[in-house]
Amino acid sequence: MFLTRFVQQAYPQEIKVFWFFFSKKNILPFAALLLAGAAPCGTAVIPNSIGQAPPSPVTSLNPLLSSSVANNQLTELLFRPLVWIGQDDRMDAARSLAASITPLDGNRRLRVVLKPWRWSDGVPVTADDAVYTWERILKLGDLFAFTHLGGIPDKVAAVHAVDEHTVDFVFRAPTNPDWVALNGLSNFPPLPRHAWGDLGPDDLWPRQTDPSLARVVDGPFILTELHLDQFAALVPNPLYGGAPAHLARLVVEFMEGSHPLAALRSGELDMTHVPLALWDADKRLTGFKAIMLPEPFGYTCVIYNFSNEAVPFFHDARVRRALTDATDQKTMVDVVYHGLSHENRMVVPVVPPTWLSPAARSGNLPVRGDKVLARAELEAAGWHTGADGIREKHGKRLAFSVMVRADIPERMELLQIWQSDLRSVGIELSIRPVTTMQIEASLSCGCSSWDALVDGNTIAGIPDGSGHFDTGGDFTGGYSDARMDSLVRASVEEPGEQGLFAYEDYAAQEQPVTILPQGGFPLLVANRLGGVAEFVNPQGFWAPEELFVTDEGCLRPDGGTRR
Amino acid sequence: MPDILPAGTLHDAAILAEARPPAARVLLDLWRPLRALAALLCFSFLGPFAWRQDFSHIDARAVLSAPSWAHPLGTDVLGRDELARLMQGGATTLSVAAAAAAVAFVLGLTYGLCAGLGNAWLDRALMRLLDAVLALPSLVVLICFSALMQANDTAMALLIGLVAWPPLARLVRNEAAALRHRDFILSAQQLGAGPAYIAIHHICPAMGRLLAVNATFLVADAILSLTSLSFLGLAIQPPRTSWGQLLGEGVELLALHAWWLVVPPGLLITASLFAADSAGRALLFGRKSA
Amino acid sequence: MDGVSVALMRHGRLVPVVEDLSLRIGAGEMLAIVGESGSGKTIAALSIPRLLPADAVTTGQIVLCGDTLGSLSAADMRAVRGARIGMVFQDPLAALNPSHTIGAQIAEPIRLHLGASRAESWRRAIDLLAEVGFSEARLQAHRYPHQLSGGMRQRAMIAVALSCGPQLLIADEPTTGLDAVLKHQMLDLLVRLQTERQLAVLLVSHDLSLVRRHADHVLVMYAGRTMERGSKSAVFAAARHPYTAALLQAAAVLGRPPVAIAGHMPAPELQPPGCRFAARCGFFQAPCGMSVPPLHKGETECACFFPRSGGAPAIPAERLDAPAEKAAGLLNVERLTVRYRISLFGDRLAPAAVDGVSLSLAKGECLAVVGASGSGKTTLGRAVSQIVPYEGSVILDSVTLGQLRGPARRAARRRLGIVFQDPASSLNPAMTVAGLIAEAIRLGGTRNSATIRRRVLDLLESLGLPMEILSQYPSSLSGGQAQRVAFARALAAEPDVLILDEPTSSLDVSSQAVLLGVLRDLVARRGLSCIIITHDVAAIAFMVHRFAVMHCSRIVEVAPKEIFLRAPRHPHSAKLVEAASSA
Amino acid sequence: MRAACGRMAARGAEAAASIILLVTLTFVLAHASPGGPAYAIMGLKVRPDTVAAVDHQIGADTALWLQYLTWWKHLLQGSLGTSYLLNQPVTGLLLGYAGRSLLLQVSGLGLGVILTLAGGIAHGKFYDTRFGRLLGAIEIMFYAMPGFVIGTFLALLCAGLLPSSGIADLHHAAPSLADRLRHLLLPALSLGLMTYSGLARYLAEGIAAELRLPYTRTALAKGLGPWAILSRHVLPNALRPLITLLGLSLPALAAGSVAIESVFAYPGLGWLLWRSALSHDYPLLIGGVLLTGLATILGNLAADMVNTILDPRRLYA
Repeated sequence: MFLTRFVQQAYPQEIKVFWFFFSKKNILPFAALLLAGAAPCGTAVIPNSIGQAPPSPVTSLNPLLSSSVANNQLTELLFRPLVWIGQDDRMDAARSLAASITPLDGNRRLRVVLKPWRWSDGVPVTADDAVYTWERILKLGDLFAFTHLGGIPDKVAAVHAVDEHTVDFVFRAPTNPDWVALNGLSNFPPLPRHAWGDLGPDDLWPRQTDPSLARVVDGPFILTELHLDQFAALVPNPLYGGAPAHLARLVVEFMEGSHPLAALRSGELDMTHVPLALWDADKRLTGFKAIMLPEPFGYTCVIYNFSNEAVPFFHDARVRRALTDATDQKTMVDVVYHGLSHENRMVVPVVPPTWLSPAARSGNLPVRGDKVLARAELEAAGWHTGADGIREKHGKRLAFSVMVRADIPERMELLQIWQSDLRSVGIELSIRPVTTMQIEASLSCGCSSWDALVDGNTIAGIPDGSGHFDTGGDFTGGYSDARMDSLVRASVEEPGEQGLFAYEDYAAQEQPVTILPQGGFPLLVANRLGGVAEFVNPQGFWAPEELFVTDEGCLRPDGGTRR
Repeated sequence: MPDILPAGTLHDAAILAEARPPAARVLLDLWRPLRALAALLCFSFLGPFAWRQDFSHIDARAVLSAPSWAHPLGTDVLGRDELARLMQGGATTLSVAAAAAAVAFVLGLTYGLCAGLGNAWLDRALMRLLDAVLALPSLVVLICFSALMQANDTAMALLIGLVAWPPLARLVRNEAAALRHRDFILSAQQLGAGPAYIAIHHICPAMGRLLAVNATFLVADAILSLTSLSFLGLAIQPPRTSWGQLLGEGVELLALHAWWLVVPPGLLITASLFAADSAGRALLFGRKSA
Repeated sequence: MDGVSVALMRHGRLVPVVEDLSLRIGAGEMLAIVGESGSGKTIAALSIPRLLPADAVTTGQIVLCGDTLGSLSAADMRAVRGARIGMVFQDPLAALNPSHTIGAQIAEPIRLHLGASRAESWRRAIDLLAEVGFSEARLQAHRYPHQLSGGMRQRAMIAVALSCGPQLLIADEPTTGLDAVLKHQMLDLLVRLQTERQLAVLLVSHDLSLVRRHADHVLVMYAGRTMERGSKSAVFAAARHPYTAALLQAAAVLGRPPVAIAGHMPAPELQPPGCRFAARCGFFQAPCGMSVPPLHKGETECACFFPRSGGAPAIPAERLDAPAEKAAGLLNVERLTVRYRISLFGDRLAPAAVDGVSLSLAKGECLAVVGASGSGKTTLGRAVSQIVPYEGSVILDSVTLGQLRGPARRAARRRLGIVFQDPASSLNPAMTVAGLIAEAIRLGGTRNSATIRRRVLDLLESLGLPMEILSQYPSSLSGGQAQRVAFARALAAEPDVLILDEPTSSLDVSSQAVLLGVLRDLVARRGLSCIIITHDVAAIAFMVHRFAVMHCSRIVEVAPKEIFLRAPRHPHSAKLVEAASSA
Repeated sequence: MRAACGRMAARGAEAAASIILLVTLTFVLAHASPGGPAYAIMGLKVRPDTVAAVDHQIGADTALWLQYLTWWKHLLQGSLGTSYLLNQPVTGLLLGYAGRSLLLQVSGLGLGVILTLAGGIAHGKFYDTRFGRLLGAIEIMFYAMPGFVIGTFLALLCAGLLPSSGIADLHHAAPSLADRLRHLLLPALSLGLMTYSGLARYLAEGIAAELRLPYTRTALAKGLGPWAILSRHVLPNALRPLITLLGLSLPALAAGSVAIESVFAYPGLGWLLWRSALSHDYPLLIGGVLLTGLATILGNLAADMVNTILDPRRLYA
């Protein structure tokens, strides 16, 4: 420990902690791995927040205290959540810490059986660790980053350990088990009580970037170096219960705002995002392959400010439907995403199609992107074409402004297409590019300084509307509708998907927000790096244990099938 | 955004006193930059009458197409005609730059005059405040004010003006402090002229050339700031744009070898800077300073 | 120099500035080229070491001790400059590099041409400084140009020129900016060096009093051509060319007012046919306008078809009678002290520029305040006209000016007009002449543009200024014209007292003469009470009623003109009068 | 000599006043724009009650003037507080970033000064000739390219040859010194070109003006050649305004390098200031501005001192 203290003093700014993970206790299991021939080999350097644009800084290693994707991509590698969401937005059995989840006595209790995994210091992961996490959440109160998601902590009465590997979640009222499992338990990682001890908010908060709290982990990787605003270096955790990692060293470089393409071509990075326009660049650049990551499970939408009297027309569902109908999503997909995206007018994402209601699957939706229908809806709502082609009603013009963050080019382009579409149906849109901070501050301020703004929304688990479209929900500009409230409550409390489909179809009718198509993430990957296709899940979290390199004398673990 | 101090405080006595260039030579030097500036203004403001394309018309079929008869300078990421966007961008860039230069000029001049001609304590206080403002990275000011303003052209001009005035204030203060002891000022005071009269009728005209030179440099720097601002995400309201944004978008797609998105805006920015800069230098070296 | 002509490139056209100049200087002799400013005398001097701009064209032969300089290559010419030709320029402060010590600037050419070592060249530099009159030269060698006084700087300049023992020394207006006493000391030094080192000296100057006392030969130039050439005694005694005669009359001589030459010199571009002085010559006849007169032989070689004989006609010295009786005291100055705040720690310690001066000025009286440069006379002028803060009191018409504030103070200051030394800097370059004078009137409160216009025209007429300069800018006026416009501005305010700070020192001979004429008329006829601050006693001697001599910030002697000129009591006054009477 | 030192002491006292004003200005400006640190800390989807909890935890919920006074109390105790975003002591962070930024600034400035001297002297000597005008055009071309354009150009130009991101090749656990220098080359060259484009023009004009002064004619009269005059007499006098300008352009260098630092993902002070301004990380922002402010004012003092030493007219006032 002296060495660490010395290093921290000598290099206060480089919080470099080299501790030898070949400590006596874990040399044996590592040797076993070697014998099995699948020894971890090679180093890969990848930029942070692959699968989520734009890159943001890594500021915390504590899984309970920060909801930013950049942090969670790292914490998910260190502390495995009970439920890991797979490519089809359902529970991924192999990577989840929970072996099984069974609802009991009329959906009032949820029994979770843990897999026999061990912490990186050899101590087994027990149900008591899950109870320890629950105690931390209660202590953190509002500081808990994922509060209200999946009913944790407000809908949960108590959590107690039944035996060494089983833990029960007792609810105040019957709740939909899928919703709790996918939305709640996916952000609920057991924490090492023996390593952390009884830490309250005043200890956890200041030590968010203290690597000593990230030494005892149960995930596939151990953190060896963390240089803020530079990179984090990880090595495989020999005692990880799941599929062992192929790489001997994974480096995550923090690339905020820079041009990674040049870094890729000079060999410093092994993969990077590319602008959609460069999607087919791999034909030109030799030595790289283009891989398309699926869209994140969520949607990009225009949120309206219902508490702003200057734009009362948003309260009229017909106007909202017209706004969606007027949107020529085909042009948007072709021009902005070069055909690599899907038209979507539903609050439930189309990809993966897991949660689509029968009506949505068959395609007969109240809104189909038909300008004629849009004009009819507007005329019905009393908005008649004025002198300059813009519709008017009681002397008020149908015009509003939309705020958008200027650092995502695709959103600016989508809005400019939407602007010309709306103009063709008689609605005047002016676009205000602003900083990201201004958008988030406006969303939660409930003030009338904005008419509409564009924001992205990633859904953790089931695309329910709770906390969003129900009255008092966040991030919807103050939308509230009695029928919507009852449907949302139903989708959360009753088991099965009927409640969800009813809410889904009513939302398509209400169009509380206008959905815009969302693109996938074109990646350019160096040929030496493999296993990239499945390593990002719909929420944008990573499973880099899949990654492997084919040079530096390493063998191809998959026999050459995976890309 | 490079703040480069213009060369206003240079003195220039010709080696052979008899061969000093008369005023006529100044017009000769000014002609080249004025001609370039006139060309740019025509291109930006009169161009749209000649080239009828609508700069905001989105054409899905012609995305990133190379220069052709339909689009002499090719099209951008949304298939809009690049030439039309350059013209509209020019109009915005030049008008915002001129407005920003005006804002910075007025602020800098009044601040400098108050500091230069006021009593010793006022001068000391104002100069210390100016040092603090100069030491403040312009970036912090930009970000803090950008959020406060409704993002339209006047706000953009105000923003750039607010950041650009301190160097001019320092220059005006030094020049005024030097001029106030000159004989022709003492002679005017002796004839009973009050401080305000002296500032307006004697100090400003005597600094005339320095102010003209720096006005042109302010325009040049404003054009540059507008370019850098778009990089920080404080952009002009779409679908309108500025040369800086076009250059930024073009540079992003450089790997596509879409030269028509990078070269024209780059050339236009360089040309406007050349025009503003050499106009300033012609004024500076034309006639002997006051 | 034999038949040398120089043409300079002006806006793309070659303009002849010097035509057919021929002269010869022997070792140990001094030849002076005299003429008004703009006559091309400086260009002629600079053509010898070829210090003209690259696009200048020089024809004719220049021979230095047998070697023709024209045929030398650039490198050889560089070897000649500094080694065999030394140059002394007009303004020593601008001509010396501000960031090098004077010792280093002297040692540099020695190291370059004579290949001496650093220590050796430093030692020779110190010897040279001693030779040109520096006391403890070893210490002074480490000082910088701005730390020396005007005279010492010029001596250092001479040391630089003589560093490699040149054969020819060219001095271009070496004494401008120096006061009368220093001027003569400087020329004495040059003459001493000239004889000791058997040096050929080419002096370019417009100060005839210097040339009369020190030069061996004289050459008079006008608009680029040689008017007259000959030995000093011949030229000064029997000036055969009308221009030389007119020049001699224009020079200020004790007891005789200067007579101005009408008109002004043609610009080099105009090239009028025939004799260049024809337009202003009092003895103009037909042939003068047709062809250029060649140099006639005689006591002096003179380029004129009708050379005159018998020198300049004597003009009777006008007697200016003192004001009838002691008029009422208009302006009283009591125990006036001015201290400049130099150091930060209180100004008690700062030396006083003006120490306890008391003066009085009667109505219609013209008082001269004379003294060497640095004696504080300019500061006194500025203190009296309330420009500089002072202790003590200044009372004008029984009103103590010191206590007034705001508009009252501004009105009181208007009653004290002031004219500064350098005309170019005392006029706002961005205003026309009409604007400048009209402003002075308007500031007095008159608004009606008709009356303003009439008063401007009156002022122009009374100062002898042509109408067409009304629309011109100060930068395009000649020195004399600019100073008269400054006069007009001061007079426009109808001041009770006019304070003139060295009005003539930056003007050449003819402009000086014109200005003094105007001043004499104002004092005599208008009864303008004024204080003239100058170091040139001769120039203002005839129009002044009383003299006050300042020395080291104090007034050492005040006396009426007759007594002062005949029997100055204080030694410093004696030196001033002696310097003036030798002209 | 005494007057010069007296002046320096006065300048020092005035510099302290400027620093206090600078901190107050930054404090007010930072709090003026909408949003708060909570949004940046918790990522973008934050509920109002979480914002309140976070503000309370980091002490950002008290009155503005109270926060201002506590900041000064901490400063007097020698601590600059803790960064809201990174939860690290600000002093430690600043030293690390400032160290790297200094390395970039010094190497960038070094390259810039070399380019400026070469370009400026050539342009100044042949000021009115065709070659001079060509150099002028080159200077304006680089002046017209803002930071991120120069950076991106260079990055793509040498994409294969030179690294263009971060400060070392992360494939090796312990990157070699040569590797770190290779990573420094492109950002330093970009910064150098930006400095060159402004200063060379200024130096050229300085040299052209000095060449017109009478003391160059005296040097000619002494028989010195054109290059000797330039190097021994004109250059020392022409460099002084350049040094003043270098002192003045330090804040621009810190701000200007934001573009360079973000294009090359170089974790320097400029980029840290930009990010902390965007994410309302007040302690880090004010600490950073204090550092750049100190550097600028010390830079001006140093430039003034160097000029006083170089210029005898001011040393022996």
